[in-house]
Amino acid sequence: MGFEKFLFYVLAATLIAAAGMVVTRRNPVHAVLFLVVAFFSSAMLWMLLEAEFLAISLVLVYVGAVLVLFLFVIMMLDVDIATLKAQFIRHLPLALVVGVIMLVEIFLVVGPGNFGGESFPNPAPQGPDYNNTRELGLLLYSSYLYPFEIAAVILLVAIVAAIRLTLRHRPDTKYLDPSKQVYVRKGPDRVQLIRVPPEPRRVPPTATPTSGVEDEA
Amino acid sequence: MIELSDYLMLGGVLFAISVAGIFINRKNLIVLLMCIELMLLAVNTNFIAFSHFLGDMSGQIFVFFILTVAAAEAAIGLAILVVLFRNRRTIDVEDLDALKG
Amino acid sequence: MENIYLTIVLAPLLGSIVAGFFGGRIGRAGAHWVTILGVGLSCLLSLYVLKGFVDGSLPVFDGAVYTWMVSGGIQFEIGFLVDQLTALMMAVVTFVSLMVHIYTIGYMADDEHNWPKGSLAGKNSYQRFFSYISLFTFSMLMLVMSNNFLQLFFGWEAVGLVSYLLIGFWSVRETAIFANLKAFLVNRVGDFGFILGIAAVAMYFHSLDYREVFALAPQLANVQIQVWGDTSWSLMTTIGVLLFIGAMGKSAQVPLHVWLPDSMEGPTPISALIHAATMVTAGIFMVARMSPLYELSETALSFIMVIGATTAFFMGLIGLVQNDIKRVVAYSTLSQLGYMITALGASAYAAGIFHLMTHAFFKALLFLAAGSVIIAMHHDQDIRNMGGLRKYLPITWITFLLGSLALIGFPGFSGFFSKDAIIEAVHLSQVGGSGYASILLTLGVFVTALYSFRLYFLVFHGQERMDEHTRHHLHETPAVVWVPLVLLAIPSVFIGWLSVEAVLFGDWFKGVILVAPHHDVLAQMGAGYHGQAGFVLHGMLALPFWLAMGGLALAWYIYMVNPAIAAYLMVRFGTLYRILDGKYGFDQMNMALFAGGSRGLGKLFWKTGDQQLIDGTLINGSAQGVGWIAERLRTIQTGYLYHYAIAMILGLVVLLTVFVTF
Amino acid sequence: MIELWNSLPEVIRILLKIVVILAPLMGLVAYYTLAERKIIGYMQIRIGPNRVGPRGLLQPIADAVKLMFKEIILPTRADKTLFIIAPLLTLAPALAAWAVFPFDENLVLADINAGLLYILALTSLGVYGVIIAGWASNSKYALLGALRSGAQIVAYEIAMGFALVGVLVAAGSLNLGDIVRAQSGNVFTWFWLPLLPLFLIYFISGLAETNRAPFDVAEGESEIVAGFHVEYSGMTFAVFFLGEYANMILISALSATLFLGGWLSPLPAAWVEGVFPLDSGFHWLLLKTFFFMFLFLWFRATFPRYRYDQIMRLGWKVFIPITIVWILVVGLAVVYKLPPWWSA
Repeated sequence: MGFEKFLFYVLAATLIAAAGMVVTRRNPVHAVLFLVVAFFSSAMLWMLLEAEFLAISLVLVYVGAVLVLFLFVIMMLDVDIATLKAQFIRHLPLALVVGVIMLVEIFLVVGPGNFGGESFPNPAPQGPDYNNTRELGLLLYSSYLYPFEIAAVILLVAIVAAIRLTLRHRPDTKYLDPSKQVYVRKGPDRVQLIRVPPEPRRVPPTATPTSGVEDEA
Repeated sequence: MIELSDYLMLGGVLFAISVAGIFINRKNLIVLLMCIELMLLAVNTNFIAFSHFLGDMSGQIFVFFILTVAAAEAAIGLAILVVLFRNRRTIDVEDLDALKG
Repeated sequence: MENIYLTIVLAPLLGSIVAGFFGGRIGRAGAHWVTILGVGLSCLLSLYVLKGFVDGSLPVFDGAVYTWMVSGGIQFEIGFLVDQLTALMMAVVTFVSLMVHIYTIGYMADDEHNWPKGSLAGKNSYQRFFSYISLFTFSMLMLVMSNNFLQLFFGWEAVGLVSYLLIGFWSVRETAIFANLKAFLVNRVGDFGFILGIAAVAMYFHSLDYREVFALAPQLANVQIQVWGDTSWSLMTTIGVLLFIGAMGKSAQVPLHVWLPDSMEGPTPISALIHAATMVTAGIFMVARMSPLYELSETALSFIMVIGATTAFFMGLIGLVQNDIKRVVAYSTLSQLGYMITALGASAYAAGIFHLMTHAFFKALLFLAAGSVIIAMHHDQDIRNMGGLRKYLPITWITFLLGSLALIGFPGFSGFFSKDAIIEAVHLSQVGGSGYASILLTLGVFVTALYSFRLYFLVFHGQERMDEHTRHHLHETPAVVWVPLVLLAIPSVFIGWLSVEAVLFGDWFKGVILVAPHHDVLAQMGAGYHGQAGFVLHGMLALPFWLAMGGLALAWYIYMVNPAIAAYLMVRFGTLYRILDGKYGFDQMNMALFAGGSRGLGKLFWKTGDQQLIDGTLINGSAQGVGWIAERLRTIQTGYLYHYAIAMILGLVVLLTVFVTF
Repeated sequence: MIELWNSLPEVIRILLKIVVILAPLMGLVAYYTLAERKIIGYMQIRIGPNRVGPRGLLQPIADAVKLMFKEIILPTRADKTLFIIAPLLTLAPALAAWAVFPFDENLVLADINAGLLYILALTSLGVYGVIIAGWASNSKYALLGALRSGAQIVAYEIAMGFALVGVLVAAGSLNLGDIVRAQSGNVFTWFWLPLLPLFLIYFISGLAETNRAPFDVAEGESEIVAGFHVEYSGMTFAVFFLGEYANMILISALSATLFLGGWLSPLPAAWVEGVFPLDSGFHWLLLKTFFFMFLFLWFRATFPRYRYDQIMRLGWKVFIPITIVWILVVGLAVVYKLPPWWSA
């Protein structure tokens, strides 16, 4: 058993364990953290497959951004975990049955019989001059230029959509506009002297207003 | 050496786990989203494995796009989740039956 | 010449337009002057044309004025065919129409009393009436002057339209509306056959032009067509019968006659114009015009003859029991139309047209005279309230008497020549059904005399049965009313004597009306013809004359000598009286069978078809069905995300299983 | 010596290399804290620590000993595991990033091609420590601080990433060594000049990433006590402290490498021939790094704290657009081979 194989098994075991924890943890924060672990081990597995760029991208994009977002949302939303825990066990048998059936079927399809070493021999390791990022980039900016542009647009749309969805203007929020502050000039803008006339003696409010129009605000 | 089928079976296990996860965590929308991310991870692993064993970069290109779209999906999904929670004070899937026929 | 013909047609149309659209501006006098001038011009020119044909100075004109469409190789044209037949018809139509126009000035003078105060429909009704009758003249001229089937059909329909407008002229009267609707609907039935006939012509002759169709007709004489299933029908018979069905509608033949008596709801001038002289003659004219086609089908002729004879006799019988002065005249019209149709069936087209002409004069005369009586009686039309009017309305009396004598065929009067010729021709005819027709026509003479003089005696002789107020105001009608009577009385008396030789036995219609040699009964009669006097003398020896005299005498006896016997007969022959009074139940049958049936059918379609089947089953049913299905399917739609997700996953598992297994 | 080295197993060799890198680093961190107190003290006309050892030089050791022996207090109902792990998560990426860092022409632990990407990925992980610490503390102040910090880090990470993209475009490589080599020439061929906006943004973003003043709202003492690590004490707090300063050093070193030519000498080679004992140029790198480290302290002493909304506004609405525009500028310059930087 070579070092690589050892690594593979360790990482695969970590990945599967982490995935199992993701789906079984009741605390979503824990689930996200285990998901981080899963992504990390995946990234390392991808590195074993000589896909460094995607491996690092996975960490950068998913672990660094998407999962932080998950954590954020979970923490911001005051989710009542107790109610979410209910009926957890009830569906476990069904989940196991479906999962196992699917697993068996997938194994039947992708098992060594079909995709074993005979049909798909290991390729020779790439030389030190091989640059995965460069190869990917060449392909991405030539053959897949249009899909790349479309993906960019999708991301843009996602940004706009997410901002628009969550943006809300609270009328009761007080905030300063820095750009206006910057333009404040010396003189009346800074200090304003207001002469407040002495208030007349207030008559205690009586009865209804004379006008029939009532201001509901 | 590690064979292609090893990676594929690993992906299969991951996929099956996430499917089971959807069954188990049917009430929690966030965990459902995470299960979907796991599924995509399984798929991506398969893609990269194929790419490696077939010596074809297209698989990695696919993964690249899947990552892109999945990131967008996660962003919008979470945004929807936030809005949902803001409006209904819950993300319990069982309370979200506005689509009920 | 084309300009003259165009003027003849367009002058009444122009008058109609001016009177119709600008009636309010030009006033009553303007309206009747412009229309009378138009029709008068038309009449003068028609007489000029007729004179031209009489002295042989005018050739037959046949030409298109305007081609407005060419479709599928068939030309749709507006064109004129002016020959002797047309010239005769033009003269009759325009002359009678002119008389009616003049007469209308008097008859409609106080028309505003017939309308409710301030009603919109009554505004300018006088002008509108003139516009209508002028338009009617135009339509009739288009009909008779046409040189193709399409224009014929246009005139045909235009005449029907104007008759609808005129019958229902007093649109505030419910009976008038009912009558014009009835006329319109019954005419639709006939027109349906008519347009089918024209379609058959277009289909087999590939032309609508008279000349081309007639030229082609002999080649197609033996063509058999399949109209319905495997039964073979002769093309000519089919076309002939279909066209004749149109004529049955227009010329009010049994069983499509029911509209004519009811249409007496219209003002009397149009009764004279439409139902005596012009419109109803359109059918006669059409069959005569189509003689080259009819001569090729014995069956069609036979059919025509039977229908005509039936109408002639049985409609006359109804006239015996009517008490409305106009209805008696109307039934006599039906009867006389039957005579003409029968003549056509016997291939004696000339005789039919001849009777048409004479009848146009004396029947217009009778109608207008009846109108004069009605004016004098302050629009009371019931003859039981009349009597002894002779001394109050001397001119009306004498003209009415002359018209009645012409009608019953008193020797020497115009009706004598035409009717006698018809009876003789039918007697000689070999076409199937001629025996039946001959008997009925001969008996019809007696009936005609009886109802004519019943009417005459009841109106002008005997006791004065009107109330004191009416009697007090009785006086002769104004000149605009009686002058047309006199003008019509003159041809009623003399036209037969003057023209019988030329029209019946001469070659007036030679080349215009085509008669197969073995059908040519008039030629047989012509062999024994020796001048008018001989004809009269011969007629006085024949059975019809004595039957007419018998009828006259019987009428005199019953209504003058012994009035009680009328009441006795009414009781004695109660069943017969009821049958006649009920007009053989045609109206009831129509109401029950067609109107009721249509209503029933409509109700069936409405209630069962529309409400139950379409609305209920198809529309609401499908909606409910969808609703029902949705009601059950919606339970699947829980709205829970995880159910959908699970469904997707299960589907995936199933697909995988299928993939793995197979 | 060389033979002994080569005879060691691969794993041992790597471990040794790591130790060689990390041990000085830890020392640097320790004395960086002292330097901070001293420098800020002088800036504020006071002396700073001067009791422990000569001129207070032993102060960091005293602090370390004190913190090590302090009790670690676990808040009630805190998530114990995460509470302990969180500080480690802050420290670990800051240390791991050094793996691809080129100290001079040849001295680098792992010379991987995607080095820049790797660093970006690792620095983006720093946020986990903050967030988890805040959440696991089961404290409102901590959670608020964590959320502030998390949002801030994520926001500035984008600007930072874009700045790095600019560097990547300019150098045409993700390998840090190649990036330094691409700047060779003189002071003006270093990337700080053509990428001046990116350089400034990178360094300011670095300040924000490390939650340093003036971007220290996450631990703003006057508002939310101490932010995400309010509940930490003893060794756990010390690790946070280590992580923060290690991060500062990393940002400084990276700024020096990416924009100031790394180990490259600012002077013409002839002038400094034989002046420095080592030929590698490592001292130049060290000097440049110290410069940036000094800036960190200087800023802290000088600037008032930003308001939170101003921080977000600066990150999203100012830095990101500027970086995007400048990437375009750099791209055009590269394409059209703008001399003197891309003449060949």
